[in-house]
Amino acid sequence: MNDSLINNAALNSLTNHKTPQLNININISYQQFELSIKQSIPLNGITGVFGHSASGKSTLLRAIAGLETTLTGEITLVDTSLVNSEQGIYLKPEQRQVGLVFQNSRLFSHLTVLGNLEYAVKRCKNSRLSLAEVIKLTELSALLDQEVNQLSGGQQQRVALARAILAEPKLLLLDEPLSALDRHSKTQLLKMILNIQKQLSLPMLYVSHSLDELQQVCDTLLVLAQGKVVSFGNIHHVIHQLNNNHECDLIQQQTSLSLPIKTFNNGHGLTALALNAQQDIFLSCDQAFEQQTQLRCFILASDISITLTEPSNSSIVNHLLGTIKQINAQQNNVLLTVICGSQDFFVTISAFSQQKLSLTLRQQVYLQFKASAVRTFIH
Amino acid sequence: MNDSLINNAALNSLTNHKTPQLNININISYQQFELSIKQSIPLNGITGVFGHSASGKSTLLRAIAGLETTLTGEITLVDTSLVNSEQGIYLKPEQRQVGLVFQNSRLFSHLTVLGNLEYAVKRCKNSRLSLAEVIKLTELSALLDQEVNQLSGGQQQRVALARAILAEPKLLLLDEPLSALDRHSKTQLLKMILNIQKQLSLPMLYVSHSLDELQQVCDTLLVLAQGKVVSFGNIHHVIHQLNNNHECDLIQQQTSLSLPIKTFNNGHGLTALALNAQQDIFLSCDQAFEQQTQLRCFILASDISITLTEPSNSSIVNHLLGTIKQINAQQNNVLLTVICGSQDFFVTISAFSQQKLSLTLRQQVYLQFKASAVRTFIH
Amino acid sequence: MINSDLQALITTLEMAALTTIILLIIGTPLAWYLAKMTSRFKVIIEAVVALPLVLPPTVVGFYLLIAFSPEYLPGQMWQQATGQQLAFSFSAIVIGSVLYSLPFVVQPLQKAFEQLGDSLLEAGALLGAGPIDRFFTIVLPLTKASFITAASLGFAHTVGEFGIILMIGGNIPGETRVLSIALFDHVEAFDYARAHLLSISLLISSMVLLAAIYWLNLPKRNKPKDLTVNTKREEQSANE
Amino acid sequence: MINSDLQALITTLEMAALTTIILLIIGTPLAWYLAKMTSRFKVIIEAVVALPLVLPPTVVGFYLLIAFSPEYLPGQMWQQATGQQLAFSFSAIVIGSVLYSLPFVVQPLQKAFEQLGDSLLEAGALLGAGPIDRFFTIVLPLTKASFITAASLGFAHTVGEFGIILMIGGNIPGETRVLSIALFDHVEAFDYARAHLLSISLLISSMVLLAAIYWLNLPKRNKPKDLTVNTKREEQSANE
Amino acid sequence: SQAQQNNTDNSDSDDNNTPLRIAVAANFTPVLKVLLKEFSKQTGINSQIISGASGAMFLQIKHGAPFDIFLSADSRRPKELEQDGFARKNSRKTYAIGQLAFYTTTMPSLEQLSIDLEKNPPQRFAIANPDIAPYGKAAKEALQHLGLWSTLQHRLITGINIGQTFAQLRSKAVTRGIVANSQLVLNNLSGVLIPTSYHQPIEQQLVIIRASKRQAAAKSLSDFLLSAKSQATIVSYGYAPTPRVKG
Ligand SMILES: Nc1ncnc2c1ncn2[C@@H]1O[C@H](COP(=O)(O)OP(=O)(O)OP(=O)(O)O)[C@@H](O)[C@H]1O
Ligand SMILES: Nc1ncnc2c1ncn2[C@@H]1O[C@H](COP(=O)(O)OP(=O)(O)OP(=O)(O)O)[C@@H](O)[C@H]1O
Ligand SMILES: [Mg+2]
Ligand SMILES: [Mg+2]
Repeated sequence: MNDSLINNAALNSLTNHKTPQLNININISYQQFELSIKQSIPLNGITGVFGHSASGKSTLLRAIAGLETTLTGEITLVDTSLVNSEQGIYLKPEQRQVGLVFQNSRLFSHLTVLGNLEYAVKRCKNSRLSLAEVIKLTELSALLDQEVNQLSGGQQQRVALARAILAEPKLLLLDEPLSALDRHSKTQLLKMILNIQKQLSLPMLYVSHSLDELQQVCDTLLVLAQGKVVSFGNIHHVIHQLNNNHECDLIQQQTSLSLPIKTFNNGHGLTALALNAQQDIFLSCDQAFEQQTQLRCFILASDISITLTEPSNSSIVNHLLGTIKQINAQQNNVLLTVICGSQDFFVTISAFSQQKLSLTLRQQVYLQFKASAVRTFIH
Repeated sequence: MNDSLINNAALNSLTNHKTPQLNININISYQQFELSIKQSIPLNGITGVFGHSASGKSTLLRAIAGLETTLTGEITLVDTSLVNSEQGIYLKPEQRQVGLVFQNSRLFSHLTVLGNLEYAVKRCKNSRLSLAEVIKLTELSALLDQEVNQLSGGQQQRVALARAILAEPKLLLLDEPLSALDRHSKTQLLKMILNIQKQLSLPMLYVSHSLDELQQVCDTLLVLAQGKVVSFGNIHHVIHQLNNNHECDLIQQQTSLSLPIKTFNNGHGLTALALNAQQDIFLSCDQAFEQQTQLRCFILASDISITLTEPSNSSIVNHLLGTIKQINAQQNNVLLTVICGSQDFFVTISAFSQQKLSLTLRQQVYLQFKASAVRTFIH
Repeated sequence: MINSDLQALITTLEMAALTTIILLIIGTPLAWYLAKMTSRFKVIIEAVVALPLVLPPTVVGFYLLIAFSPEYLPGQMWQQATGQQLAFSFSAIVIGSVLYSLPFVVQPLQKAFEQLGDSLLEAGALLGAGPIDRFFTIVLPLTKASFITAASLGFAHTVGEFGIILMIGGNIPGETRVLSIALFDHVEAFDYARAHLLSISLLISSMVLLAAIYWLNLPKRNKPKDLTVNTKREEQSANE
Repeated sequence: MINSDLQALITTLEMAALTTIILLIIGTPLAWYLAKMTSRFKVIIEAVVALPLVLPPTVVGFYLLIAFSPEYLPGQMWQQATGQQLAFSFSAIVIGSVLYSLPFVVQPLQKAFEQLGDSLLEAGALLGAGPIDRFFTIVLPLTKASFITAASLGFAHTVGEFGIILMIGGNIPGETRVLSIALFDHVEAFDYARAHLLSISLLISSMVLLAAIYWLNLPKRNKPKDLTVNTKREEQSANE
Repeated sequence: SQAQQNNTDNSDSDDNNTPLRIAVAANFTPVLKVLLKEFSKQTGINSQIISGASGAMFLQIKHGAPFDIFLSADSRRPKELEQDGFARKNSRKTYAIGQLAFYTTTMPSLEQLSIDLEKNPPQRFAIANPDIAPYGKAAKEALQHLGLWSTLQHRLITGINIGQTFAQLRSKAVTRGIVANSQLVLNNLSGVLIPTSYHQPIEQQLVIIRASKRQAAAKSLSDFLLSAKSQATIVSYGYAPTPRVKG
């Protein structure tokens, strides 16, 4: 599923047949804004929701959770019809078993931190998670007795996240759950979210403005603009589509990959990922990789450079031979799409370099990037 | 002031004599947390406040604004004593002329967006800013009549920011004002904040978890950890210090620079920055640079590679000759400090490459990085 | 004599306590409904609830007495259902007090519910809490102060009520003779010494009671609790 | 005859309106103080404010009558200050009503202020708004509903009040004879036809009044406003 | 205490602009209204009725209420006012004597009624409060006289005054009781009279308030009420005839 080689169509046909799905076909009208979404989302991992501010991300999550009462259309979660305005079905939020971490944390101010967590635990039907474990993972042990309105912004987000997870819903909706956190906490909590997703096979929808975060945890990406779906599918494909979308200032152009780990540590502190039978990609080794067989990573288009001859005497460990598939002149830059094996790589070079090197379509070039240019958010 | 060549001591002596200052010497004790800060902050630009979640950033801002009533010590803004617990002085928040954009936006729910903005305008003594102008810059024109609790998270932040700016305080405190916004809006608003800072010579304290944001707008950086100041001074120096701080997982290692623009567009879509008399740094040209003479930029240590011979045939435009000043082995990486002219550059290479190239102290090497590796948040 | 005052005190407390409980039971859902209802019809209900305030108690009492008498429908129905006459019974003064004190309970609660907003209720629903659960675990603790206000206004007003109770209760010792009537009797009978004594003891005891209620309602500060993380749940998962 | 009822109505409206205004003026700062005060002393003040509720109105009236008579200090001081007797004057019934209705105004306001929280007030202060400014531009609009509740409870209770006013006012036509007393008189004088008529007209007019108040207080929805960005401020800056 | 000592007898300084303020017990108000028409025709004196509970008005007079004459429902309060110096000496007169009646629609005679009450006593029986209301006290005495007290004692509904007792009966919530005959007459209701000999007479007395500035007018009203013609009218409204008219 996570293999970037599977194309969009394949993904869709696969999900239609086997994976349980969240089917959305809804319409919500506000005075100045209309949300109109028709989309089936496979429920087998984390689906990212991405888009400009005010594109309707929170509204979509609220609709799924049952908090938007003015919607028309239908939402079906696996076999359960959550809403069907034609049949007059409208399942109450508390009956949907859908969790939501709000953009503002919405903690119960009359309870302590522990009280907030226990509120979820008491109403949870499965109890597959240990309260103590979640408290440890969210680093809340020292705060259990504190009043929630004395917490810092980031602490509040951690409590809200822990509380939502402890309810063990069938579907968890996360609305920018880590926006008030520092890099370190973000990394830790992303790991936790991933672990819990796997442990409970709990599908999630994850709203974030940070593509780095989404990149790291999502299998599928839904991109919204002005209340409409502009792109949906395998996260790598969607990102590569966005690379070529000039108007849309949403992302930094990049190559997004999920690759199998070939060697965890080659003895020189590098991890090798198998790009294809012949070619590997190297990146700095990290303890966190040890438990994984597959790795998500991305390489910013601006981090890759082009040489015409195989480089030597350089600290750069990655050089891949590829063929230029597309040349796309932008203002002062040129976006190249270079195909290595069957994987597209996106490279931006300066217009100046393009002039100097006068690259042409179907020309063979070496892609060159540092081990550290292969980024994972978790590290 | 913004010249990275000025060292910390020089900065301090400069600010002590001429620049108006915010003098803080306070102590706040909570059950589980103690904030204890003694620091003079020059009031001539934007000072960043950086640190882990719960390090006391919001508490510091609240203390300056007059919302922490339990503090002891003193705070002096230019010549005005805001608090002096020994002399029993405690200026009320409304008399301090200090603005604060809260981490949660705190809009007046009984007023529309316009009502919120006008609330500030009516109480503002100077009226040097145009309401219409600020509305345009924060892109709120379409939202003026909306109820504030119908706004999206990002829209709320924009209103809160606009409102605080319209009050035209003597000192503006910003607590993660852009955390709920997408890249595009962030960029726009950072530009606005910078413009307004200059236009009104309004000093600001800017709390953020994003070093990229701070890098772009701050002259000075204050780093907090567990309620104490761990680092303070010129932002480039502070970041370079943090590079070598291994325990602290706060930042990505990087070289942080402020350089004069030599050529805006060299005809090939590149802008040249003068690193020193002999050496230039090139980056992709952007319209926004045209109005500036000086540019803030940073180069991630992972984006720079080392070659022993001058590279050719490469799309990489920047190659600087430098001398290795320091070699710092980390887990699977090596952090090199390379001096070019008088500027330190930070480079991480894999332990593998270090083995291959066997670099030694005082060795001459070429630093190699792409034009696009020279990053500015505003682009 | 003192005995009769004691009996009046007991009747008063029984009546006021029962009335307050009924007021909370009726008033809470009514206030909730009024707070969350958006129809224009709400205005009418609000006005009807507030009406007993506007008429003098003796007049309200007169109309209630008519309604409670076995000649008219409500009184008849009561008599058929319970076999007893409604007018001049303890039940009658409780019902009268409930009607008369209803606005004092409904209005503070309604405003409290309105000010509460939806955000925490939404959060509760998404953690699986149904409406009743949400009411007791979110609404009630967050509006506790308003419940105490409502209950103490209702209780105090019932204790002090006089005109209605006198009219529909008929001053029957041990059944409907309450303290306010006893107090009035003492004044009318020129027994000022006893009236003063009774007033002062009523004042002091009410003051103590009210102070106790408000004291209970003071926000507690920094009350350390035991760490109770080691729940059954943890043991369960340890066994997995 | 009908004339005399009309006069009573006018006296009632004057008294209730004046009382409500005084109640708001006194009650608002008192409620604010109680809401923001943290000392244990607060409990006592809260209990004292609630006390008039506990005693039957006729008894409160009895004590007030004594206090207002020229023989005792408050009545004496009033007489020295104004040259007129306090008891049996319009001023007396207004003062009595204020004391008696105070808890209905203070308590809803106090709870509203408590529930309001500090965060918006802090935001206001940092935009340069002083305490009075904050009160009128933040507290008042956000607790408007509670002010309306407080005022309407106070007003209605004053209109319906009877025992105290009868005692300290003396039922003097054109001065202290209010509608509730007139109504009581009709019942007492077996003039049931007129009593019914007066009750019904009082009910209907109160209902209309209350409905109008509550209707004013309904949240407005989607009321489009003119864009008023083009303020003086903009012209100013255009000239710069 | 002689509270009003320095208030001299100011009968000569009548202020004709303010009406004569008559404080009257509520049960006598309807009759007074009828009589006042004749009074104002005779004397041209403009008057104002302030009707209420005798107890409340008594307290008010003691605390300076601006009344000129007080028509109480009993004799105890006027006596006390006279003793304490609030009423003009020798102005106390009995203007009416209350007549009790059983409120019943079915029973033709007192004997039958008494037997019936004895044999199957009603669940509730209404009288005015014997401790505070003169009609209540008289009702209690009458019941004792008839030997019904012990039967009815624990079935009593007591009203604050006779007016409330009548209201309670009119509401039909209680069907039997003792009221003032004048109430029955005024409302065209039938009842069974109770001989005045069964109880101490219910003397309704009046006094002229000493602080009044309308002494002369008050005196003429007092005289008017005690005139034979007025007394006849009063009796026609259901009061017992006064045995002798005190000068
Ligand atoms: N109740 C409402 N009434 C009117 N308009 C609304 C309402 N709720 C949301 N909107 C509008 O819908 C649009 C989408 O809002 P939404 O909160 O879904 O955005 P978002 O994608 O979550 O943005 P952000 O990233 O800034 O949080 C906004 O323009 C907002 O003003
Ligand atoms: N009123 C209070 N009572 C007790 N503890 C408090 C109070 N306010 C803040 N704290 C504690 O002080 C510490 C610092 O909080 P602060 O809000 O300043 O952090 P911060 O640096 O702004 O964090 P974040 O980035 O998460 O917003 C936290 O541990 C918090 O729990
Ligand atoms: Mg949102
Ligand atoms: Mg903070």
